[in-house]
Amino acid sequence: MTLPDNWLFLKQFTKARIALGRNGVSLPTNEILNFSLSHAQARDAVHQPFDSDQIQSELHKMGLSTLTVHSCVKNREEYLRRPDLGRKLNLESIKKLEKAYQNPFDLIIIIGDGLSSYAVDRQAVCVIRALLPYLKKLNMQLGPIILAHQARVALGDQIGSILRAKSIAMLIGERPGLSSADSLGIYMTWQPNDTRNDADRNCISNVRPEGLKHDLAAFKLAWLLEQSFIKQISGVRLKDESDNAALSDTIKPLYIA
Amino acid sequence: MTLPDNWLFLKQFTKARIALGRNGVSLPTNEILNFSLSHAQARDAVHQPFDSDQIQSELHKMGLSTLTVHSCVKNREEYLRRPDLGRKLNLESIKKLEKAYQNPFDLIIIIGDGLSSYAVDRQAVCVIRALLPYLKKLNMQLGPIILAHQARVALGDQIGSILRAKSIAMLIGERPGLSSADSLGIYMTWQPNDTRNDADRNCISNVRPEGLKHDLAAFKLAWLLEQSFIKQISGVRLKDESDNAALSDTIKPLYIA
Amino acid sequence: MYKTILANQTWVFEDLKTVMAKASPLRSGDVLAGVAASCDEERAAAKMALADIPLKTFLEDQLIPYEQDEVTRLIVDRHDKEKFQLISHLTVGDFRNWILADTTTPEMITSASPAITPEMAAAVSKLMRNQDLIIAAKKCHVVAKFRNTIGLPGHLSTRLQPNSPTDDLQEIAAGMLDGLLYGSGDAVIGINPASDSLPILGKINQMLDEVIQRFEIPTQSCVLTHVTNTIQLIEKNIPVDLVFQSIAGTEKANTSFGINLNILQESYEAALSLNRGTVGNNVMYFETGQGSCLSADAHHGVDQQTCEARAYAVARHYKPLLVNTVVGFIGPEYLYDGKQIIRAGLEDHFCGKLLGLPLGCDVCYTNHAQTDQDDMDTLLTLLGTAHIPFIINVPGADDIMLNYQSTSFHDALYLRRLLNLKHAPEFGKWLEQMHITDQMGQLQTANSNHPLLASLPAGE
Amino acid sequence: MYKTILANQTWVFEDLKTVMAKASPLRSGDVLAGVAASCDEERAAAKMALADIPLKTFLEDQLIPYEQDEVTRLIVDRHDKEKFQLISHLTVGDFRNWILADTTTPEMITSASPAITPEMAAAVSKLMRNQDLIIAAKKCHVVAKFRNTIGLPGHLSTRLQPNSPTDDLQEIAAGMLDGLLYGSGDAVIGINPASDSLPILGKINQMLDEVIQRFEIPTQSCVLTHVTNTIQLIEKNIPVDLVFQSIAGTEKANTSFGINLNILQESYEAALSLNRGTVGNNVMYFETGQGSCLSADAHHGVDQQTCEARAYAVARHYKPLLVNTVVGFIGPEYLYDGKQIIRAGLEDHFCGKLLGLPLGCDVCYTNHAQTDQDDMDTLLTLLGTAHIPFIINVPGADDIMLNYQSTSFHDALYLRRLLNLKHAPEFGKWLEQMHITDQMGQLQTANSNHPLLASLPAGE
Ligand code: B12
Ligand code: B12
Repeated sequence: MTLPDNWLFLKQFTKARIALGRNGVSLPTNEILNFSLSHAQARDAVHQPFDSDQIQSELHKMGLSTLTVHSCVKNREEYLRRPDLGRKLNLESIKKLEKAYQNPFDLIIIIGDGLSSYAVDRQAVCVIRALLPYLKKLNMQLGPIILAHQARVALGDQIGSILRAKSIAMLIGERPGLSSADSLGIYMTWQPNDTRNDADRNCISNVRPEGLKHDLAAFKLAWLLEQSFIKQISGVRLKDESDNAALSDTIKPLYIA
Repeated sequence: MTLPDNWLFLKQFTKARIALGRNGVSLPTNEILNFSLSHAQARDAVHQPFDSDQIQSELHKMGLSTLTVHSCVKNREEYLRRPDLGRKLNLESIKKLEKAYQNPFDLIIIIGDGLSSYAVDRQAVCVIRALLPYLKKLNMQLGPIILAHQARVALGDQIGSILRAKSIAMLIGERPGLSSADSLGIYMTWQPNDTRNDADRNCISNVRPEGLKHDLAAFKLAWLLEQSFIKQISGVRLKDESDNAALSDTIKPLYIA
Repeated sequence: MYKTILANQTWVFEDLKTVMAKASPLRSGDVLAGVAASCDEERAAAKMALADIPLKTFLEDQLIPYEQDEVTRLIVDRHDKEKFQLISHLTVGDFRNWILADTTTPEMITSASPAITPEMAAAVSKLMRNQDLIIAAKKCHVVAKFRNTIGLPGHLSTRLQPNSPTDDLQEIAAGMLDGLLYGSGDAVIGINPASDSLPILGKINQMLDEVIQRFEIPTQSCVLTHVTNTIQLIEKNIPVDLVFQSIAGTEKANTSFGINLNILQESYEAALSLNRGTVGNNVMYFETGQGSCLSADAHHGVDQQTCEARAYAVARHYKPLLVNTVVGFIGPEYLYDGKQIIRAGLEDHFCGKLLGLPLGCDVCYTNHAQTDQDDMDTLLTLLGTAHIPFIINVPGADDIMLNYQSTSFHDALYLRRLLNLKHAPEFGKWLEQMHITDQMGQLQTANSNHPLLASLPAGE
Repeated sequence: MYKTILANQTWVFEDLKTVMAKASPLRSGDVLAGVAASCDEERAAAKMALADIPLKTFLEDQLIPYEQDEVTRLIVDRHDKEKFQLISHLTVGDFRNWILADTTTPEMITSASPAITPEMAAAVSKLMRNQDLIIAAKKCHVVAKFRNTIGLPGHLSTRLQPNSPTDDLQEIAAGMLDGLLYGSGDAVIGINPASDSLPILGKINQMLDEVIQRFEIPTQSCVLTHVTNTIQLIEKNIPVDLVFQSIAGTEKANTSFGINLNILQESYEAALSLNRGTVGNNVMYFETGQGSCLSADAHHGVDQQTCEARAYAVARHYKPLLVNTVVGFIGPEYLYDGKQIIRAGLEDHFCGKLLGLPLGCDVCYTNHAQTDQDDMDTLLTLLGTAHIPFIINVPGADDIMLNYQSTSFHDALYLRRLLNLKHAPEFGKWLEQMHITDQMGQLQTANSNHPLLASLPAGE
């Protein structure tokens, strides 16, 4: 009974749900069922706890120091309802960072669970590994990696400002989708402080093997960092021309678009 | 702009929301607002706690003894979700009743909060007061009045069977409506036990000053009790002909229909 | 035993009724009964298992044993094996596709209907999204007749329900006139009596009949008391148009309602014998609602929506004029909030229509449920697009006797306006003759000297 | 100070914005902001107080001071005092009655529209039930044009949104072809780029333009990047049809979006100068959504729905072709569950239309919200009956880049079938010419040698 679509070959070009066929005006039963299952699984992903110890030990192996902090959010249900609390460190974490502060770094990288701990589990360390050579090239001082639980993007501003970082990169779990539950977002902010807003950040999105690959993401972040340090800005006024070789400095595109 | 309805005079005959007028096909704003307010208040009524002490002292003044019991329901939220628990006494209450049992009574009256404690607050004592003369006439032995918290109708079966009552009358708060939050229902069951179901009960509904008045409700209950004791049944097979003088025994209609 | 094997987990379901229950959208009643899925993934897995089950299985594997339950016996004994050829090769998943396919016409669905058991209907509905329930229900055409024609495409009828807490005839009449002047009442003028007393029931019946006769209203009346009362009223020559009864989907639940199939049959025959219909002889009016079996501890571990669909098998045996689910009426222990009520309303409507019933809805809620008028507007509108045959109307949506909220006369006007829906044709003509509507079917505002307004019965 | 005196209690509200906030239906965002009513009775009392407030008050008493906020200045400075005569005598409660009255024609509403401030629209919507929002929105006719005509009664357009997580041109094209062959794309073919990189943005833009030109599709394309990027693209002679931007209802929130009215004006003029429209010159595309002001700590204690309506005042200044609320997209901290999303969707649609905008909706949800496809079916159907100009379409409803669920091409087919809705006329004609639909406008199944299918751009 299902009317198939005659362009199944297009499926090779995309992971999107295309050429599904139809029954009358409706999706075929199997598509409805697949969709339900994906939805159930995506919903679960939101609630997957952030295992920062695992990431910590991987980073330690790479010779990086880490600090683990928590926002003011107590649990996942509260995380969903209280973004304001997800943007503030709890008292203990503030003290911990204050105590840890010694000298200002060029860059503080924060790994925040955000809406998907799968994302940081799977992408964050790989991105950092790919970034390190660029940082060396740029001669940028990287501070300890901050592992932040129940984090929102803007939590980075407070972390960065306590640690007096020149810039921060927040690696955070994007909302899980039906087709990928582990997509990472990177938000870079020049001179983080409590007056910063989203217009002051640059965003690199969809970081994962099936999206923007780790090395490309690291390249983009490095490109933005270099430009940010040169122009002393970030955000809307800092345009991403990383795919245009003519407009680069030290950090060059890996591929010519 | 509101098109009024030309039959406002009909309002004298009913408390229903009639002749409201309209704007196009819609209710006028003031009616929408009144409705919202009534809804808010009716919802609150559901959660009004049952002050059985107050009723107890009134009953004591009338020379009636009382016993207070609780169903297995812990709080109002649970009451709404767990009718099964509202039909079972908690352990303490079972023990209390077992201890109190001395000899079987003809009738046990239970006052249960049900969905509106306002209803039992305002109607239960008045109905009992009006019933007492009839019971005397019928020469029926009334046991202690049971005050039951978080009760469903069928809780009476368990109470009646522990007390080995020949019959029970559950006076229970009906669901609060927009126009009346204090309507009482009376459910009479002959020989209560745990095999009884709703088909075995007779119901007298809408007991309140603006509905079935206390004395009429008491009369109806007495009429049903007499017939029930004569025929040794209750429920669907016991038909209410109380408004037909020709079909009565001791208990006669107060008005001729 | 049924299984769904997923990448990381295999879900096992003991038997057919477990698959059915776990495939149901979340609702408080199934949680209360302990039959609901434990999480969304289990629910999705159960749907997948259900989709693969052949329709035939429902004929072989009865959720409630044949020996134990007269409703099961009715379902099995009345199953139309010949018409089942049309769909006997399908799984539940295919059945959904079949219903929705453009190659399946409304006539084909009507023709398959006697071969569809309530369990099949319930099963397929569990695989359907709200939009499927809507568009599929719209495709099922069911028409019933007594003094007018209910259920024609593009039409909407309403039950006029002006109840009184004291069964006061003037109060009832006042509400009824308000309703008629708003164009309500073509499904039935139906009163829920507060009282169970036969003399009072008789008087209400007579009053309604008088008004209908006097103004020659092409509609029917009903007093919604217990069927055994109505049988007695018929015996007493009270003018009964329709016999009403609440019904449920299992024998035991019906027992707790004080009824069984024999009693219904007896009442059906009694009503038929009166021969009071003019354009048709559908004489029964049933109400149903998810949760009643569970409430009576009579659900046999079957989910509440399947129990509900079984009630439709009871109903269709008596060729009713009207059947409606009371959806939000029974309470939050079975349908907790607006979302659950909306979903159940759509399921009930679809399953009823698929089984061949003129299934209407009391779009309603109680004040102990987590819902409000907005949710009712939503359900009402959805059911309108799904082509529901009738809804319940109460003055100002506030039933002052049953203490719950249904839809108002205005709500029906709204739905007619929004979706361009007409009254039952005979009733529509009458409204025009009475100058209640204009030639375009739009409501007029009646004058204070409108003949209907002079018809108020005298007080006691 | 405002007061409502009830039998047992007097409710006092400090100021206008408090009345507005407390009169709003419950939603998580207002709770988060600490401005929601404390209980249902307070909410009902606030509605009563709000109903009595004259519309004039909203001109005198600005919720966000004129001096502090350029959006307020825009609202005040652009207010049409002459047209305000039509409604200047009304209270908010009367205003609801006026909108719904049969004596108020769609033309009268259109004419009053420039005199209606967003605060008035938000206020009146708070007194409305879902059904009022639906029937009133249906009464507001708004039409906009670029290469086709959007918003005609009885028509529904769709934005075709085939996003790619790698901005891969072949992936985008595959989704786009799937959509076109399902009849989607008459509102716009609009891509959210994963990247913020100008070279990549330019390439996507070019590819979309090529397809549109090659097949002479009477529709427009858009790459939904930041407006400052689009300005640069225009400067680089990239073929830009529509300028996109997310906007909010306060200056401070817009600042956090990296925009202000000047930047929007600049982009508007740049797009106008290209003169790429054929049947009209509405060149802007805006997205809005309840919660964005609060998220940016830029709500000034004003409830989120009023902030949203203020965004419409920003939008209407630039005569957009398309504006859509992203309703369920922003997250559960602002709209917690299906009920809140549905309500907000209806409010946004009504307010936008009342303010004169072609307001569409991304009927959508994220996986951290308490909702599902059933709720989307519900909202979609309701908006269809309310005559929404356009909705968003994503292959299989699953956006593989933005990671949320919107509506599918099938959903649009469903809505068209259910409510008999047509495509934008120019696009409808094209579909027929391309044999994608038949003469009745019903979808055909295209062959594998359909010309569109041969148009896939080459890989990198
Ligand atoms: C909810 C309800 C129902 C629901 C029951 C829901 C459930 N859980 O199963 C449904 C829709 C199934 C129903 C059915 C019927 N009901 Co009824 N119902 C009500 C209602 C609106 C509220 C009851 C309530 O709040 N009870 C209080 C709560 C706290 O206690 P509960 O333990 O949860 O409630 C139990 C009883 O109410 C019982 N019950 C419900 N209806 C009836 C009717 C009778 C006669 C009896 C004995 C018990 C009974 O069902 C509940 C579960 O056991 C009342 C009206 C009112 N304002 O009270 C009418 C009402 C009690 N029902 C009435 C009637 C007539 C019936 C029917 C007989 C109709 C019919 N012709 O079939 C049937 C069958 C009843 C039966 N024997 O089970 C009449 C009784 C009139 C009278 N004076 O006898 C009432 C007063 C409404 C009316 N005026 O029409 N009902
Ligand atoms: C939700 C969302 C929004 C919401 C924000 C909701 C809110 N709370 O205010 C709304 C609809 C308002 C929005 C607006 C915009 N967004 Co946005 N958004 C997203 C989305 C879907 C999810 C973000 C998320 O989950 N974050 C993680 C959670 C855990 O952290 P959070 O603290 O709650 O999230 C904050 C940030 O995400 C921030 N934010 C949202 N969008 C953007 C965009 C940029 C450039 C920045 C710096 C920050 C930012 O808003 C949140 C609150 O502060 C992402 C896509 C994705 N898959 O991630 C796109 C995404 C981040 N947004 C994007 C864009 C382009 C925009 C706009 C610039 C579009 C425009 N032309 O105006 C605007 C303006 C953004 C701004 N400066 O604030 C792009 C960024 C592309 C890029 N590589 O730079 C993304 C990747 C989507 C896309 N591909 O189109 N967005």
